[in-house]
Amino acid sequence: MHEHDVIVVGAGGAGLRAAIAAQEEGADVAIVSKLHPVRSHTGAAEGGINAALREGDSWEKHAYDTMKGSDYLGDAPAIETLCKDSPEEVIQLEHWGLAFSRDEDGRMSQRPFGGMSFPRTTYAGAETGHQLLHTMYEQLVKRGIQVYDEWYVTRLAVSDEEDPTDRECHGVVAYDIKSGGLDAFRARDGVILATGGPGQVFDHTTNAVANTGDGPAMAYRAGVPLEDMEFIQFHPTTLPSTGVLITEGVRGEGGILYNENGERFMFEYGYANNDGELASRDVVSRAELTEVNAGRGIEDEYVHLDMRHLGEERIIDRLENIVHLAEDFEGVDPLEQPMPVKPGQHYAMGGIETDENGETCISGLYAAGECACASVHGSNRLGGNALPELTVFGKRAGQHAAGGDLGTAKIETGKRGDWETGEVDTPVEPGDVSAPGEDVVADGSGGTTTSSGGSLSPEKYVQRALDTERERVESLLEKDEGRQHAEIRADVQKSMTRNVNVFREEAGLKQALRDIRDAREKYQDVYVADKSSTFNTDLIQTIETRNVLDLAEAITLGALARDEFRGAHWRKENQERRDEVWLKHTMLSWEDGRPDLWYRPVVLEGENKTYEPKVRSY
Amino acid sequence: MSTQVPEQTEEESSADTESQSQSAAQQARMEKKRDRAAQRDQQREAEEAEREFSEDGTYLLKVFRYDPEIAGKQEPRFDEFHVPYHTGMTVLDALMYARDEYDSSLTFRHSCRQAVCGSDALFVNGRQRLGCKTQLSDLEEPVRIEPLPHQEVVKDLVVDMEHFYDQMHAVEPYFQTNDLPEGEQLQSRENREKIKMSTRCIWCGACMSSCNIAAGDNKYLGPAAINKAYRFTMDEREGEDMKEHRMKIMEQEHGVWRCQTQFSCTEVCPKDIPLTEHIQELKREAVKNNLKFW
Amino acid sequence: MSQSYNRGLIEDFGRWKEFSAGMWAWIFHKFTGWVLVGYLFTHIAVLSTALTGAAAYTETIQTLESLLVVRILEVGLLAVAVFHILNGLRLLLVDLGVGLHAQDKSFYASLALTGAIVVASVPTFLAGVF
Amino acid sequence: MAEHYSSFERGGRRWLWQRITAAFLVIVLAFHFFLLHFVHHADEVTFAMSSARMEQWTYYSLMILFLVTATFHGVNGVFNALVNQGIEGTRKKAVKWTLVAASLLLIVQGVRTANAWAGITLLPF
Ligand SMILES: Cc1cc2nc3c(=O)[nH]c(=O)nc-3n(C[C@H](O)[C@H](O)[C@H](O)COP(=O)(O)OP(=O)(O)OC[C@H]3O[C@@H](n4cnc5c(N)ncnc54)[C@H](O)[C@@H]3O)c2cc1C
Ligand code: HEM
Ligand code: SF4
Ligand code: F3S
Ligand code: FES
Repeated sequence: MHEHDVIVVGAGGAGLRAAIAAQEEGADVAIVSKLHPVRSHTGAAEGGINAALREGDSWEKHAYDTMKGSDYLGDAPAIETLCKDSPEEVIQLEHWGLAFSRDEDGRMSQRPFGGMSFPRTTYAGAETGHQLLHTMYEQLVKRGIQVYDEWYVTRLAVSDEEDPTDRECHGVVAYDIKSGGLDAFRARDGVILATGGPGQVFDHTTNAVANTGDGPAMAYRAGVPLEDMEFIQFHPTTLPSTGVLITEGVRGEGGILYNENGERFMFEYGYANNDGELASRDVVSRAELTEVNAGRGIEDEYVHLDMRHLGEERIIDRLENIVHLAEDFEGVDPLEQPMPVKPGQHYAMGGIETDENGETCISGLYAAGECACASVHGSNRLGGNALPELTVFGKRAGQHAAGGDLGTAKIETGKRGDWETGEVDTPVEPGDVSAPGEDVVADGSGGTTTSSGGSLSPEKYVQRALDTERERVESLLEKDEGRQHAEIRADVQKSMTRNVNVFREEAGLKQALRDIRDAREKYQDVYVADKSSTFNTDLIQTIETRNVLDLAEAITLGALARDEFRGAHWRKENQERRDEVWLKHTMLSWEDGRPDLWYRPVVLEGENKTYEPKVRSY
Repeated sequence: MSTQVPEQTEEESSADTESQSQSAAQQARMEKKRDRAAQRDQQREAEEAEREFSEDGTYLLKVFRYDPEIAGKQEPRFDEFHVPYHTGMTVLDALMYARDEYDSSLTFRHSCRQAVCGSDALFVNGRQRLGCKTQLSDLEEPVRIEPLPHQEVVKDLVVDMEHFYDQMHAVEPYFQTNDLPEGEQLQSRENREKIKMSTRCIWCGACMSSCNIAAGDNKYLGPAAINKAYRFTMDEREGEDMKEHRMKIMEQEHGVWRCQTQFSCTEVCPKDIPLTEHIQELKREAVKNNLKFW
Repeated sequence: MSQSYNRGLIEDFGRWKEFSAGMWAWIFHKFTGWVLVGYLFTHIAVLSTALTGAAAYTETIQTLESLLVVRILEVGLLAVAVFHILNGLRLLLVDLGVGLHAQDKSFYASLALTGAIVVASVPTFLAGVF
Repeated sequence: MAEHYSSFERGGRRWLWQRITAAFLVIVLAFHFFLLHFVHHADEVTFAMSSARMEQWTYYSLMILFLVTATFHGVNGVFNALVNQGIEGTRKKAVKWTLVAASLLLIVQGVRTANAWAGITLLPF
């Protein structure tokens, strides 16, 4: 058993920042990550990181823009924390050497971004995330912080009091991918989850293969509520075969979208008569899909994004990397041919419920980054707001876990304070397929633990979690036949993309729930063909698939419950925002193997003012 | 049909009446247009034929297999997979297909699928490449896929990266300076431009694997680590004293002087970093530095 | 190469076919360099027959030069020297950071030029043996 | 980490001299080849002719310099190559001194030959 003060799970932007902060606070900290830190998906971020740094800009303006962008589903204390701390964090990154692009006068460059009233998106070329990830990893090396890389965290060691808000997290269990052993990590002061997005719930995503939402799934099953899971951002221009993102810059420079008949559909079919291709992400995504559904897509799958008319010179000057992306990942030369594009899953606004200090309702358990939901993005994230979230909340979580004093949080977590129960009509029973309490180890749903009422010592809890996990892994490896996870995962991903995509209607959402139920049943039968204990990716992916299933279900349940159109969430039955009923977060708790739906009101009271919901018109 | 004849007519007739010349010119234009249309049609047909062929077609992969524990895989071998092709398919796509459809024990590292995580540097048809950044259509069949040479194979296509990481860590790969201002630390555009390419490294290890010298000398820092050092040495924000310190690291026995300018590192780098150029610049910098003391 | 896992046949065979221009240049330069040092020592050894007297020297040289093998070896030496010089120039440019993008082309050019010079010199070198 | 570069040796000097001598050699070697194979054909070489050239002090000193640079360049090149191959410790030392001895021998022998041609008997051998 390894032992540290603070254990950080995940080594993307959020995890690295948390580890550095915890160490600066004096803690003995270690990172456990299934990928080597520099392989994390933060490296893919291109656009930039928002911070009010310049004269004429202020954190208040940034907060206002963010609240408006969230369609009034963000919590003011979290948003204000983000905007207040971000400038300091960006300067910190610069002091760590991050190679930001520079203005003539030598200061960091900033550019305008959608939904921002000031050009405050600080960037390093088209590779801000790469620079950020590597800069922070370098600081980790400098500080000699221990990294257990290629260790896959499979379970949290949490005490088992009846009420989740009484529970405590004592560590994690992880599988050493290279040599194949399970081991326990005891955390004396806290565990911080920073496992990134759940893009793999969908079959077409800009996210990495490793983004399977392990953190939210583990926290969910340990009793932490998931918040606002239905809000998924889809990016309208991704390459069909890989999901690689084609930046908005192409449309910004004048790129045109065509359907199969060569019609400029944004205008010709009236999706956005004013803005055309420049309409917001959700509008363009919906337009593209409408075209494809109406049979006007190319190969019934995608539309064309054409920039040839811009001329080679201009393209090479401003969009050179796009030429390479299209060639390398799609085999298309955009100087000669239009690029195929379609909407792809891009970002999850929801996640593990935390307060503005990064803490969840289980004490000693924290979350930061895309896997968390302190609720800064509400129902829709603005471009450039995820990277500051990583550093600001990563740092806070690290500090708090290491015992730093950040004051009492204003946001409440767990079923405390103001909340109401919810209900949703589902066609099949969601949650575990086996009856609650039944001994199902194979699917990781819990199993052998009988409640101790929270009376064990921390070491015992960690040991018990390790034992449970051993049993699970052994049973997965013991089976010699059954189904393979790849098939199950692919089915769910397909169903999610078909039914819980940009367009959501009741029938489709219900179909998705049926498909997920089906998948859960098949998963009872899952087996791992590869018996090797060396680098067994078959095993890892089989475990991941279980997490994908839980998250797919959470997303769909939220989407089914919320019958309004807010931010990224569009419902056919109710195509407008309904503030009277829906100014509240969708919460899902895992209770004895069943998702329990409830709601918590949005916090619109900021430090100095209360945000008034306004129409979001862009 | 040649377009030259009507063009000549045009020239001749321009001396004649207006109407005639116009019609001739018009004729010429129409002629050209028809030609172009015909050409386009032809091209499209050719493309379609190609696509049909390739869509039906499969690609043959020969993949290196090895597992120290599994009987039958302890002796390295090549497995063949026939993977159905679709346009835009990359080597990584093909591997994933083979794994998900045929053999779930086929093991390789991958994550981002967009050339930023550096996980899937492989030896494909005799050259270090990122699987995700290599179009199958650019390769000759059969596509031979092996783990990176000169590194210990853990299993199938997975190699041990520890040594590579050690070398990267050995060059003090982090920003350090003795004078930090309160607020922003300015940097000139030129200086940022100078280090830009060197900051692009994704730690894939392709360069190191391709370098004969690194293969022969384990202590050689290797192109990636030297490039990392370059990134900081040339960053004027660190200051002169740091630069001197960094040059000392670069000049160690197994540092820059080991490089024999073989250029293969530069050729395989998926991020197009001019590695040899950076190494050479450091050598010159070292000489300049030393001349001061000799 | 202690880090490399022994992939048996796979590792040993076929690798050389995959070498790039820069690697070949390196190998050839090494080889030619060693040949040249070797020759330098031989050369001085032969020349030092001059120490035993004028006649002995002239005698040795003329005997050697009348042998076809020696003449052919000389052509070989010329090839080796010319390549070493040309590629040496290429390396000097590389060291100065000039024309790095054309490094492979300049290697091929060195090869071609070496070939041309050697062929052109054959008559001169073989003159008088027959 | 630090042990990676604790025992360092500045290789830059040998590297630089290899380049400097190379640059010099390009010119002299070309001249040498040209003179002895193209201007005068190899089969015409006689003691007298060499002697005549060597009696000019310019040619004599150029040839001595040529000899010294070529020796240095060649031997240094060999040594660098071996170091790059990874010889270390005593083996490295042994090779180094063998090479130094060989070079000295070569230069002495070369100078003696040149002296014989030039008719110089200043040196005691
Ligand atoms: C293509 C693209 C472009 C983007 N552009 C921008 C932009 O311009 N601006 C912006 O603000 N945002 C952008 N975003 C969003 C932003 O990049 C992400 O939200 C953010 O990087 C997520 O960081 P993270 O630290 O939370 O997670 P990640 O960087 O994904 O890291 C997750 C870490 O968790 C580890 N992990 C996961 N599961 C486990 C487990 N079970 N056990 C152990 N370790 C585990 C992984 O190894 C990894 O180290 C973009 C996103 C994408 C995909
Ligand atoms: C005439 C012009 C010459 C030029 C321009 C030249 C150039 C060079 C250069 C640049 C190198 C260094 C290669 C490297 O370190 O990467 C080198 C190496 C070498 N040179 Fe020369 N050289 C010349 C003549 C000679 C002569 C006359 C000899 C023989 C005495 C010679 C023997 C060597 C040897 C042995 C090496 C080392 C090869 C190795 O790396 O193994 N060179 N030469
Ligand atoms: S320098 Fe290039 S090849 Fe080498 S590790 Fe970095 S990205 Fe890969
Ligand atoms: S391949 Fe090796 S020899 Fe130098 S130029 Fe690159 S490091
Ligand atoms: S999968 Fe990330 S670099 Fe290829």
